Amino acid sequence: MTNYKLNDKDFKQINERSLFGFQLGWNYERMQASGYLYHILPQLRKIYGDGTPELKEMMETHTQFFNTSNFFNTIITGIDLAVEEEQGIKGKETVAGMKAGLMGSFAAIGDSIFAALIPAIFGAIAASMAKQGNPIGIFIWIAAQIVVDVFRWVQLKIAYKEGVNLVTTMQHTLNALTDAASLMGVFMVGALVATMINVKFAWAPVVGTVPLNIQNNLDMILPRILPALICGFVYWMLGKKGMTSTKAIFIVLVLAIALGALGIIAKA
Amino acid sequence: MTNYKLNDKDFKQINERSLFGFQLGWNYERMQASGYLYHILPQLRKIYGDGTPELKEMMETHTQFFNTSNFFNTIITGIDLAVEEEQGIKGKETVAGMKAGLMGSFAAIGDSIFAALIPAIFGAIAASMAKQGNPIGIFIWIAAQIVVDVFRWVQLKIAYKEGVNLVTTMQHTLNALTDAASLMGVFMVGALVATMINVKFAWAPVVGTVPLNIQNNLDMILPRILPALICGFVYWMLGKKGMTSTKAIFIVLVLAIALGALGIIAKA
Amino acid sequence: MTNYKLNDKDFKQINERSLFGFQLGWNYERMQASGYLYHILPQLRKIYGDGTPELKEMMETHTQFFNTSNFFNTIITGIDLAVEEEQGIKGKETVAGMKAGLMGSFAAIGDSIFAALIPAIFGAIAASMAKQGNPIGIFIWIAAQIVVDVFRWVQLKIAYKEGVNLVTTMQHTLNALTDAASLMGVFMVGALVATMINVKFAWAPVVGTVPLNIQNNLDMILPRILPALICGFVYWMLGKKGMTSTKAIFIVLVLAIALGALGIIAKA
Amino acid sequence: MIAWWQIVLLTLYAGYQILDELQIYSSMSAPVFAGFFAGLVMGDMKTGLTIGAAMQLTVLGVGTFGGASKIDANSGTLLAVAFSVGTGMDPNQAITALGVPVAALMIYTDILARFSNTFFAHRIDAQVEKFNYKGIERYFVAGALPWALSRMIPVGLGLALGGGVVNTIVAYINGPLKWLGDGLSVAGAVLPAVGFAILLRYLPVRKHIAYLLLGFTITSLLTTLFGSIQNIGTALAAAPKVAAGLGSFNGLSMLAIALIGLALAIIAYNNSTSQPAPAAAASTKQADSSDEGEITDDEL
Amino acid sequence: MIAWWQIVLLTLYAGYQILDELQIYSSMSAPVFAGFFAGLVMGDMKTGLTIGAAMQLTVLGVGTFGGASKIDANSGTLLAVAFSVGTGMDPNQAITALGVPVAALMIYTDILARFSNTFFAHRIDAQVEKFNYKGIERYFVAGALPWALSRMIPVGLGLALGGGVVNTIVAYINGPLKWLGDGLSVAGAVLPAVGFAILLRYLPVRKHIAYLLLGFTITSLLTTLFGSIQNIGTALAAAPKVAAGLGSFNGLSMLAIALIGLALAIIAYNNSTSQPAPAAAASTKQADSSDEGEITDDEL
Amino acid sequence: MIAWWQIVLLTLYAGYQILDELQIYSSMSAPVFAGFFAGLVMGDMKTGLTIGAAMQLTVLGVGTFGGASKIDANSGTLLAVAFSVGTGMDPNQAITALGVPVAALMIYTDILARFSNTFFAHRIDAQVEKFNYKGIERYFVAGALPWALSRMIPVGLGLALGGGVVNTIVAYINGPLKWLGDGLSVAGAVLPAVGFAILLRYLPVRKHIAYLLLGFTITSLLTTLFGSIQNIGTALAAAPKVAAGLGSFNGLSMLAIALIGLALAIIAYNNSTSQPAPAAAASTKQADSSDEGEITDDEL
Ligand SMILES: OC[C@H]1O[C@H](O)[C@@H](O)[C@@H](O)[C@@H]1O
Ligand SMILES: OC[C@H]1O[C@H](O)[C@@H](O)[C@@H](O)[C@@H]1O
Ligand SMILES: OC[C@H]1O[C@H](O)[C@@H](O)[C@@H](O)[C@@H]1O
Repeated sequence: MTNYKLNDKDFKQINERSLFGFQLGWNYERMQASGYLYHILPQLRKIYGDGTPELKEMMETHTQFFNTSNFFNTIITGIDLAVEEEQGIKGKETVAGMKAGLMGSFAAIGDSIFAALIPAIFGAIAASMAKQGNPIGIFIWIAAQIVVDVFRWVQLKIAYKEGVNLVTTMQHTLNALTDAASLMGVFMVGALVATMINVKFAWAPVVGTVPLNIQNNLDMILPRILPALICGFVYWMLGKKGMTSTKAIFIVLVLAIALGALGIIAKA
Repeated sequence: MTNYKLNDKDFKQINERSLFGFQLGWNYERMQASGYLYHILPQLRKIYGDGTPELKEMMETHTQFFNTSNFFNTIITGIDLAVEEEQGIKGKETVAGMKAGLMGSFAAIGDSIFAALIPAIFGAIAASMAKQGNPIGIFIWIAAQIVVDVFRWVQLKIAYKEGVNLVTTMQHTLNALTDAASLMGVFMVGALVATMINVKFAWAPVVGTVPLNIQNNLDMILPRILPALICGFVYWMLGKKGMTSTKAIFIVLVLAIALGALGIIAKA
Repeated sequence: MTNYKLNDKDFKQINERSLFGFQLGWNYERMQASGYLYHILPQLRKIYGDGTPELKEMMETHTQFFNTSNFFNTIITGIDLAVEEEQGIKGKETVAGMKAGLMGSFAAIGDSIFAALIPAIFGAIAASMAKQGNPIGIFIWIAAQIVVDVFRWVQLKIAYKEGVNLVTTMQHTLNALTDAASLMGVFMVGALVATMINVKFAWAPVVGTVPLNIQNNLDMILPRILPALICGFVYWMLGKKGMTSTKAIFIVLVLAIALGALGIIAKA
Repeated sequence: MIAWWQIVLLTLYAGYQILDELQIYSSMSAPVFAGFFAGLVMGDMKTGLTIGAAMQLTVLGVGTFGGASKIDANSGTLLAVAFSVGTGMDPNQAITALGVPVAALMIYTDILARFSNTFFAHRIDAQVEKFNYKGIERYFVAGALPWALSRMIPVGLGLALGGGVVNTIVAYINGPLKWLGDGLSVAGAVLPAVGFAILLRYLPVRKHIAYLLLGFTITSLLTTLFGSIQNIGTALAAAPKVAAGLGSFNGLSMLAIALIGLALAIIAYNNSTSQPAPAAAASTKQADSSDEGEITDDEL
Repeated sequence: MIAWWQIVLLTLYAGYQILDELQIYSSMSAPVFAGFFAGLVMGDMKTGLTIGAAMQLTVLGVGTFGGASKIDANSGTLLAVAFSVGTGMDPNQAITALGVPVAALMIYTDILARFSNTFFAHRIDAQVEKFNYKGIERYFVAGALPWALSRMIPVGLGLALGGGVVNTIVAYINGPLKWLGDGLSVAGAVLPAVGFAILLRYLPVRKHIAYLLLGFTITSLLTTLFGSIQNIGTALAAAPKVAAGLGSFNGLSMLAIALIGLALAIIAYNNSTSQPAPAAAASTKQADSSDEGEITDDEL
Repeated sequence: MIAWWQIVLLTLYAGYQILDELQIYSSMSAPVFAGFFAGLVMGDMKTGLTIGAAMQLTVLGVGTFGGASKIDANSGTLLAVAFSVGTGMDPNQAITALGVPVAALMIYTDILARFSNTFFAHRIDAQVEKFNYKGIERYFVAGALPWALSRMIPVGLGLALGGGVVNTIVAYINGPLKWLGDGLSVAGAVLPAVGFAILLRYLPVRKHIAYLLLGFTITSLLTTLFGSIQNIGTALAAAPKVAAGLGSFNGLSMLAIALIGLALAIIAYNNSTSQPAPAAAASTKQADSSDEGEITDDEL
């Protein structure tokens, strides 16, 4: 048991450093390591005392490789500090193991919720409104991110109090949440395909004497079937080995320019 | 074992008295007590015999406080009579306990299904048709209540036969039913909010030289968003301490008159 | 253990005979019996040897009554041959029992999926497109049947490998599949009732001085309610004892001609 | 103005409806029916339905629980319809200027009725001692009187004597207080929001928030579509050559929407009954969540 | 009238289709395909599709179960299309006046085919005794003959000789019996109701009643909307200046509706496979409920 | 052309946005915001929103995972908006001719930034040894510099010097290479398909295929309906007498669609949390299936 007990001012400081400074030092060698040290440095100094060998040892520990989702990182921080406050330098191994053990799963789940799904859903709403000249959707997204940041803010203290148990109790809810969010993501992609890919068949081969309106025939079968087919094609292409999203963008660019220039497809 | 066995004519008589006379004597002191006595009086007389001390004792028992949903009351009656018929005066404690024990839960579940949900759903349909000058919805509701009354009619005999077991077996089905009905109720409220609150923003502040059509801008974001906001506001207000529905009606009345008179909102 | 081991050429031959020749010999006396013998005759000859008494005994066994869904028959075939190949003539009782035991359930499930549901769903789509003069739906159905035939093709070998276990493991999936398919079937019938029964009330009784537009009044309550009522009436009629679908068709024919001739209903 | 036989019929109905509501609950005791009935009696069904519908929506889902008195929208409807037709008052204004205030005032006569029946309860006790079965039954059935009178007296008096007051009100809101008249119309359109909100308070809205969203969104999209088409149809009437080819266009059918809601409810019901254990857990949860929605009721 | 080569082609197809249905089931044995094929042969695909579609809907979901004979809508379609195009008979009348009666009569030739094959079964028994493998196979494949002829003979004869009768019918329903002609058209529009109702009898409709409601309600709302817009579009064609700016409007896509149904089915499938135990219980229930839907079939 | 103060503002924002994205993630670092901001700065919000929206859709769901560099659509948007407004280039062409190529090129400066920060990491190690807390913090915060400069330098240079090149491009695609200009516009309309497809690759699309179908089908039907009505409304503007009676018609609200999606998600969430055991099973399945969707990312 060390002598220092974290208080609300500490949590505030850690959260501010996390929200505004966690990834400034990101680099290929140790990724978020220096950010991790930085955002708890004042607290480490209070726990171990300035200039002590324990402090140096722990500072060195926290400059080791670290990488997780920066939307979940303070959960790890909370658990870490609860241990260090309780056990001091004796908790070093525990802390190092816990950090390495948890960072992977939080990276995966955090990225899929906060770096893929939420930006996809709100980005889609914002973009579809922006397309009609309406900036409101942009502010809706900003509002949503404020909610997210509140969430990032509160988790530190919860994690500090609950300790490692939290991880197991959270698991099920998080899974259900991710699942529901991805369901909505998939639904929205379907909706976006139906509204945001505005191309049509311009090619009208003359059969007998009348031009065949291919687009209208497709519309009769299923409205917006062409966008669905295009998106399906790109999806299939992305599954090919060695394909990257940047490559895919350029392939589609070239194909679309060609088909557009030849008058086969046109803007709807 | 008493000498009398209830027959179908008895059930018919009890049901008639229940459907047409159960709450005539309702009063603050003992609520439905006299109704309870009244609706089984002929049967009590047959079971115990006219003028016997047992009859008087049971009549006195049944004038004690009683209150439950008048859509479920004969379930309690059925169980009661099965006991009295079997055990006679020896069943007095059982009967009194059972009545007191069950009346509360049947009040809660009966009120939520028959006094809130069903009137809400069918009232909504009837009102929305009536608004267009069409009385058909009123007859649909009457038809629905006939179905409900058939249900009230049959439950007596079932309860008499199944006895107390019924309560436990019914529990799960009733819960599921209440849940489904309230789901539909919630859905319908959503639908009604979208159609039945016909107000719009009339206020069009002049920005630069052109008046800003606020209503049309809201429509672009989400049609019928104003009714949703109004209803949300009243919902929130009803959550305030000390607020009653009557108070809420008058507050909304005054606010609407004011905003209407000022030309900020108008009938759509 | 017999000396012959089935190979891919055998499976191909059995499947071809099954797909193109299983029911040619169908008759009231033994139904698919001769088809069963025919489609495995070459393999029986290889397993038991031409002209042996074992071969004759098994040929006689396989001309006994047999009847199942011709979409699932080769599952039984696969299990049968696995047993015969392993045990030879000693497996005769097993094989006869297994055939009799499984043919009933596969008839039921196979008929409901492949003879009722799939034709209903794709037939409905094809017909509704054909009604607008568009033959595309017909080709969609043909494509779907090709998928079905692939399924019929592969099941033989799977059944041969898995043996009787297959039946139990398949059960749950098949049930879920049948259930989902019938859900879709029911949904589609609802949709078809709403679009494909194009009649309206032509009768407009004069009330006071103005003719009452009954059809428009019905439309206000619920669009397409007349088709729903007609279909409900036929459904109810089909539930009557002794009613067959052919009889029902003629009753509806006569009723519709009469009501049409009287000007009560008309084509929409 | 209102004829004597109209006053009689409406007063009789006012007595009938409270007994119906207490017992058989045929829904002929609902505001929308009251409006329908009063409209027929007054010779203007449409006005009756309009006012009845608005009053119904305003008290949607307000039941009488545990003997709590509630705002009596039925009686309010009767007076609003009678005077709206009788004096030519705008129906929307009649709702807010007459229907709602009357409905609120009648809470007091309801309390009176519930009170006076205590008297009969004690008479019954006495008859029990005497084994006087007929007496028990007579005193019980007599309870119908206070109930019926608690509605018939105020409604009858209101109809007979209220004309002058109402005429004055009408004169004012069509004259010097026109702004108030306009405001009252708007208020009539807003009032259903209260009924919906009250109802939501009684329903497990958190649990079923998804269905609130679905109901609202589906309906708002469809009603916009149906409305736009009606709008176009009406506008095209100005071009007779074109309009000739058009049928008539109806608004969104609320019955259709209710059927969708019913379908969703059935699906949820089947889901929950097909899984014994977890459903039980869910139902206790629901019981909790509906508690949370409770609101203090209207004993004033 | 109908040319000899058209008779030949249609008769050959009549033989082909029953073999297809018995074996590979390519759906080229379905009434809608029969209508398509006959339409092409007769040089009027549209009429073929119209009649084929109506006949398809009339027998929707009527399969052949346990060897029961069913109404032969394919052959009925062939004759209805041929004579409708050949004699200019109204397609809707051809469905009811020709298609359905022919289809019903053909039940008897189906029974004949199933009967005569008993003969070959006994020949096969004899060949088994002689180890005559070729013989077994020959007599088995010979079963194709009764099957094919059971359709080819009536269809061929009907096409070749029926012209006179059909002409008389057409003359009557366009002349003295015009009321019958009108009635036949209406009946053609009503008949699909039978197909749908039969199908519902085979489906677990009680279990899935929610989806029946959803399918009906969603479709009826959307088809009304799409129809109204088409209606307006058509009416506006009378105003060329306005119509210039309009695109073309299509009806509701049934494929879209089917996709919605498919999505709901997938969701239900996933739900039931993700909960092993209760799903098993549910499935037995379903088996029961589908029993209940059974109807006595068409052996006449 | 572009004024110096506009260059300054856009360059400052280019620096800000990468820091925002790395840290607070306010979504002011998203392409659609970049477009909005650049539009305001350039005095043409509409063009800004158009380009921002298209770029947003193109990279929908492309996050930075495990430090992988991604196409920098924000910077691409800034240049596309600036030059589109500055030189009058068609916005759709600006997206494909400027936005996308610039965005792709900036992957390299991102890599540079991530690389150069290694330097600071080593300085921090040294300060740790010396217990120099201020030093640690200084060197950490200094990491902001490479990050910001990695965007500011290319964007600033591009804005200042790119005018000539862009003018040449514009001249060509409006002149001799008009076919290319047309093609570029079409490409701009097709590009969002890539964003959607990428996103689907990251989502458990097989598991939720039913919702993909629902989202697509519901939206395609509704957007067709709303679009048709807008279409009719626009056409009727040519007939002033009729148009007078018309309100204005809006397109389909995407927020409404999102609310439907949200409702479905909530229902699924409630289902899965109400059944402890099977849900756990389902979630592991989902983990698997999302693996399957992984794609090799953009390190080029
Ligand atoms: O709450 C139970 C019961 O209480 C009172 O008796 C009345 O309000 C009834 O309408 C109600 O059903
Ligand atoms: O019912 C099983 C089976 O019976 C008969 O053989 C035929 O009707 C087949 O089409 C059917 O599949
Ligand atoms: O994958 C975890 C993590 O890796 C890197 O640190 C960055 O790409 C972050 O955005 C990401 O959250």
